[in-house]
Amino acid sequence: MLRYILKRVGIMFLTLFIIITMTFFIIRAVPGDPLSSMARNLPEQVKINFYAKYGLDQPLFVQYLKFMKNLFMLDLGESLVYPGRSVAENIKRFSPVSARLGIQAVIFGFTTGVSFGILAAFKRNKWPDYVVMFLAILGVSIPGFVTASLLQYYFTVKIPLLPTTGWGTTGHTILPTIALAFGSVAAYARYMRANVLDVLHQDYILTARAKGVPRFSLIWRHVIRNAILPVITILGPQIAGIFIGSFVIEKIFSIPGFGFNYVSAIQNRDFSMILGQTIFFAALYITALLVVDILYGLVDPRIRISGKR
Amino acid sequence: MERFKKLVTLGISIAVLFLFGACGGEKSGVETDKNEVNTYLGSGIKTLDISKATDANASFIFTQVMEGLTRVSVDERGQDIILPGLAESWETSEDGLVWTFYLRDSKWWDGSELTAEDFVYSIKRTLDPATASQYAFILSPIKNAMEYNSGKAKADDVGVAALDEKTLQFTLKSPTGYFLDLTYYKTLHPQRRDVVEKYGDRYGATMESLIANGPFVVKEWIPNNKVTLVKNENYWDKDNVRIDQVNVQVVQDTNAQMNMLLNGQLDIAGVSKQEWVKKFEETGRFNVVKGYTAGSNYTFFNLDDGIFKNDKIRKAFSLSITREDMGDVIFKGIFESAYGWVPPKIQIAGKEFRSEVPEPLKQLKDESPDPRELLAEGLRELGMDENPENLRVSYLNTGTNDWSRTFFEYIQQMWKKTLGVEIEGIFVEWPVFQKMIDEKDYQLAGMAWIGDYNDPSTFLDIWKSDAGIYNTGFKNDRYDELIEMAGVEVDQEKRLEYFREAENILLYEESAIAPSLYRKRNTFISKRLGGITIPLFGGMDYKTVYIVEDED
Amino acid sequence: MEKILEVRDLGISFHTYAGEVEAVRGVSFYLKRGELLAVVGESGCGKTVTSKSIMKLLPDSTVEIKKGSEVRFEGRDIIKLGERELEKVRGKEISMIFQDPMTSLNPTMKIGDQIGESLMIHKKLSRREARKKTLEMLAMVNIPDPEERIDSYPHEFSGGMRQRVMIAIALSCEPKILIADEPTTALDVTIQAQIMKLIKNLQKKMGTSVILVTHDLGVVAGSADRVQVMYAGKVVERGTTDEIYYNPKHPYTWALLKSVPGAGSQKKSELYSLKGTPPDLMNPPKGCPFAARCDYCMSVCIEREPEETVSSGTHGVRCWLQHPMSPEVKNPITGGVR
Amino acid sequence: MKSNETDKTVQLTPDMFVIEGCSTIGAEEINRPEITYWEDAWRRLKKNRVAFGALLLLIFLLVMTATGEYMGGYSHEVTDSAIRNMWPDKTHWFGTDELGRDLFSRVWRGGRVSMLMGLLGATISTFIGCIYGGVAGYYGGRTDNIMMRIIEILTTIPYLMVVILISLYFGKGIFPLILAMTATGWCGMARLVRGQILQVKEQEYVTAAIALGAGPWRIITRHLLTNTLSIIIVSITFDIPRFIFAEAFLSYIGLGVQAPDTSWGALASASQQNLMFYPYQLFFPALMIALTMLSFTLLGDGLRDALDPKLRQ
Repeated sequence: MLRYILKRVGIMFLTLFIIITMTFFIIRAVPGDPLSSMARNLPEQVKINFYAKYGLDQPLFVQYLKFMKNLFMLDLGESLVYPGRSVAENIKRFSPVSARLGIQAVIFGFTTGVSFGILAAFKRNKWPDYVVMFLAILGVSIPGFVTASLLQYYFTVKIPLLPTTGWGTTGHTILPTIALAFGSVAAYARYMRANVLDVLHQDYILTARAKGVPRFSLIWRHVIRNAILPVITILGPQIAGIFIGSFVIEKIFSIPGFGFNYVSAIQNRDFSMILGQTIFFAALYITALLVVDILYGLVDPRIRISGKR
Repeated sequence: MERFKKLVTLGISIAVLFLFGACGGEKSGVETDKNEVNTYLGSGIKTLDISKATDANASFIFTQVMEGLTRVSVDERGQDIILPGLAESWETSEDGLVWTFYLRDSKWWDGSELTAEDFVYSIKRTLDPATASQYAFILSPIKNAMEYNSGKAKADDVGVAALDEKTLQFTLKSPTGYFLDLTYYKTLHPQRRDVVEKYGDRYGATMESLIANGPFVVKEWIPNNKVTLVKNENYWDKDNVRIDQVNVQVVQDTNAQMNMLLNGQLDIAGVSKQEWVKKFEETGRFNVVKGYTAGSNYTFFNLDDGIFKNDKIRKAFSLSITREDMGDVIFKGIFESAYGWVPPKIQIAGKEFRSEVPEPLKQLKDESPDPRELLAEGLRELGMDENPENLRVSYLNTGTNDWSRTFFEYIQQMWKKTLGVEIEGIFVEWPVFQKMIDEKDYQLAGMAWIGDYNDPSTFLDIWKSDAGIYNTGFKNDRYDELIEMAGVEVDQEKRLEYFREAENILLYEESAIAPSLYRKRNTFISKRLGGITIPLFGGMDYKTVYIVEDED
Repeated sequence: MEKILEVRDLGISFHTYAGEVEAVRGVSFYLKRGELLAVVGESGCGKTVTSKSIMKLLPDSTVEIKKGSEVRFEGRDIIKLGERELEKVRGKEISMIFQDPMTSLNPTMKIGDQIGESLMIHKKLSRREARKKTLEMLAMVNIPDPEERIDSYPHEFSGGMRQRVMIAIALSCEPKILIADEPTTALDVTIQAQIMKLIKNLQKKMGTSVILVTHDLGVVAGSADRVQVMYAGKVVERGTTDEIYYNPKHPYTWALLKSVPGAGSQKKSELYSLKGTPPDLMNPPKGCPFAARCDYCMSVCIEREPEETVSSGTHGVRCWLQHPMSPEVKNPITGGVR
Repeated sequence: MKSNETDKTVQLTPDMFVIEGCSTIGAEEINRPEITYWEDAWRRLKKNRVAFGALLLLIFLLVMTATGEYMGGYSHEVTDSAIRNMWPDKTHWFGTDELGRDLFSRVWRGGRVSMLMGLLGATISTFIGCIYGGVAGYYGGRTDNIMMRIIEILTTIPYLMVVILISLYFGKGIFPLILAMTATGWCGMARLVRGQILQVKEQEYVTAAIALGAGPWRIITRHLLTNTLSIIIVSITFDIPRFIFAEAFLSYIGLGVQAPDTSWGALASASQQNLMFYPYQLFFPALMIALTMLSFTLLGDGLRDALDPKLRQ
């Protein structure tokens, strides 16, 4: 197990290296540079001074080596669009915001989604099943911005319970959390329902019933544990996605999070910021997937994790 | 099953409690009794380093926390006027090249004395190539400014000097008609050498590194979230500052801004949608201030294109823009039809340019009432098929939102109806747009231009053939000559004449660009606020704002 | 011996997209305390459905238990019990072993927990007590190194071992009845014998009544007290093991016996193979369900269903050949007549 | 019981007791006709009223996207400033948009691209995802490791940048659009399938199939994928609206539908700023997306039931 994890961590760094290299060259292959964010063309001299200051006038490969060298010393550099702000500082500032929102949304979405899914499966083709399906379809066919806008209007204007936008108190997180989780509740519920139905047809459920396992324990120990695996598969990337945040939700609720920052870095061609955030996100994502793989092994002992495989 | 049902119910109720229960006791910021103003920015501030700041959000903050030599305000007629700021008075030499400003006694926020040297340092820092300021070009009227910025001259050669602690002198490259309009601009604000050097590259990026000399100081700055400004007790004119605090929230989404104006979390907001306007008017809680924003929307042609090299075709396209309808449909009746390039309220020689100079396209329209005929003529001249239905041209759009798509779909139908021409839309991201314009890989493209300072040159200079701003292929010797002459002329009346002729060439003779609308704004202000001024340049100034006492 | 279980007129139908399948049609039988009853028949004859219905394990959504069906266990009708009451019967009073040991164990639970689960539920044992008892059970079903294997997962076991675990689960609470649904079918021959021996031994030791469901009369021979043969959802012949083996009366029983090596047919080289397939129970024939495949079919067989003819106290047959009007037929097994 | 028996015996005649041997009514004939897997599935699908209704709904939607545009008598592209933002009425059944275009014809017109993209995107990503995830899960070990790392790389590289590159190198049109949509769209499905395969491949029938000499392709497609079907079907139903919205996003960078053509995703997102005042502008496109997803969900559930060997009776 330990060997397996060590090996995976090793591969993780290799993967990260490839991601960084590819991202570096892809963002340079795309038209535009940090000065594009100015929304106007600047005099030539301004551009020259700017490129010189940030070393953008050097050959691309030299820039790449310099970046990798700094990265090796754990220096992600400075933002090219937000002068004076280091990339690391930005990540440190914005990711906890997205993380808090994301964790709340995943917990909320996962628990309600999985409960709904189980409910729907056991009440298959009865009204709870239809209600869950209706919500699932609603959750996916209605774009996130609509849910968010409606929640905002009804709970901050019609019934002024909560702050409309911003960040700082628990109250600020409530509406975005619901809006963020809305779509995923549907996904969790549907996947869980399908899995539970699958598991219910398995022989070992019959064995458990023949043992006289009470309904509750049957669902909890025998059904859920076996049905939850594929849901964990979708949970993994979601957990990583937590930190990258949601552009739309963060915009509507004006949340100073990672998602909005990431998209604007890309639009502004803030090279160092894009790279830094991509590295951060990739590292988290890969780690989350590793955790999921390990979780897999814990939930399903048939999938053994060993260094050999 | 019973137990299971209970568990599910319990789970859901815990989740709901977790979400709703936690918010007890927190206030949503609707406080009307305090001596505070709640306002917003549409996006986060990039930096508060005076030399490096480029965005309107930073400008807004600087307006409140900084003061330059002058301050801009609005007179009774709604025209911008320049009031003395840190400079009590100033004088100009005969040839208009030397400007001397006499500073009043004033202090920085931390109590230290503000001197002329702070201005000199600020300007030289902005021009220093190592600073890589993106707005250095604003200082180009100052002698040797651009030379220093490009490394061809030394810092000492730059035409700015502190004659003594309280006397600041500028030497200009050429007489610049609008120089006084730069003196309130953020790039000409003073900077403190000790603070800048203490924080180095991080100056302006963090709250601690900020230093103010204006009506307010920054009390709290949470990037991308909010800025809290409080009254500066060391401001020389603090007795005229009547509010204690300005709460600035970052609110990105327009609908959210509207919601907040409606529920009282904001005191002021720009409203650009008729439906919202109606809604706010119904509440009776707001005053409306309408005004221009010193900008024009326009379409420009690639003059090297096989079709648009013909001026008649350009004129046909320009004249067939249904400006009134467009302003109504796309810009919700707020923007105004533009038959000229320089928008209203831009001043020269103490007069409004637009009221002195009739709009050139109106004349063109009177002379050629049928744009279809012009198009046919143009096509004939080019030896092409005269039937407009066989003409297909492309329109380059930027913007990655729904609005740009709606806008394009409007003009596509518009030209189909008015000229019978098929327009194909190309949508690209802004940096790609810039690249395609630079490479002249377009036929028609749409843009807006917002002026930097209160002089027609901020609109007309950019079409000089060597300006290098937009690559349209427009080159007219007389135009270039006029712009150059206006740049060195001291006599404002003469400059007005030069600009009149230049605009006439640009629109009437050549139709190199096709302006469509003058940009305007519709600001809704809570009736509890008084003393609001929204100048054309420089943004809203809270120095003069006060809370109206309950009169009813 | 008293009857511990009595099934009366059991009728079960499946409702499928295609229509109603009458899987079990009026089955009645009983089980005495301590005896081993073998239910024999081809796949699809309703024997598994019957055995599952004893514990009411059939899915509610598609299965209909016909009115008038009764499964009396110690006087109570199981059919009428609610889920809560059933939970107290299942595993504690009646337990069951299934055909496929590979899929019948929960893959994500340690086998020790799977055995201990019933102990904790029914015997209200603490975790530690349950573990102790589980170790005993593992030893009892002859699993080597119980201490070690108790924390293994099912996939770490071979088929035979898993079936031993299943038996341990089933017997852990010392149930009064054990239903073994084809417990050896999925196993290889040597293991089969071991498992059967184990079941038999444990039955003796614990005094459990066993219903052994199988398609293989060979398995039955050495272990069962009584046998009942099922065909197309009906019991066609029942009797003591000796009666079925040495004096079978139904042509279907003959066919089954002839197809078992070493039993019935003397010459091993001539293993009998029954032609055709059982009737479609979506549309059951009105006569004897076996008629279509019966070498001795008469026109009455097609027209009318035979009633049970009880020859001794224990031996009953549903066949027109038992009718006084039928011709005399030579019994291919015993060589006797009628 | 006794009397009943006597009653019957009365009618019995000796001629009924003549041994005729195996019945004239052949045993085989009584049996249901042999049905293939697919015939059976189709038969059961038809029997499933809900699923069949969903199929009809889907056909209705498809027919409407093809013809609905012409039914209201208004063009999908002609603007009319006089009738902007009109609520649904007798002439404009779905109302008009902010440029005064008839939404009824726009919604159906938009359905073409959305249906096509939703189906095509889901199909392609399901296809690639299943094969990729199947291969990775089946082979496991180093193959799996490398294949999963490739997915990680693909999903973490800034998508917008990749899309811009695609639009620069391939221009616009259906191919670059599909390429941009599916470039990373299949990764989720691949991960899902892989997870499932890991779970089922340990089962004995797989070992049996390998022992019988079945090739990897056959094992993956016949044994492993069919046993993960229910998850795949759920995933497809979620993919369809996902791709419908993805198309709308891509049209901002010039890849999606070309103006004045439209799509449900574009219509829905264009309605955002009008949501408070003209909710019907969102309602109709969202309704169509929901109906599409509903029909696929129900059809998927029906298909799952029909195809699932475990439920086959």
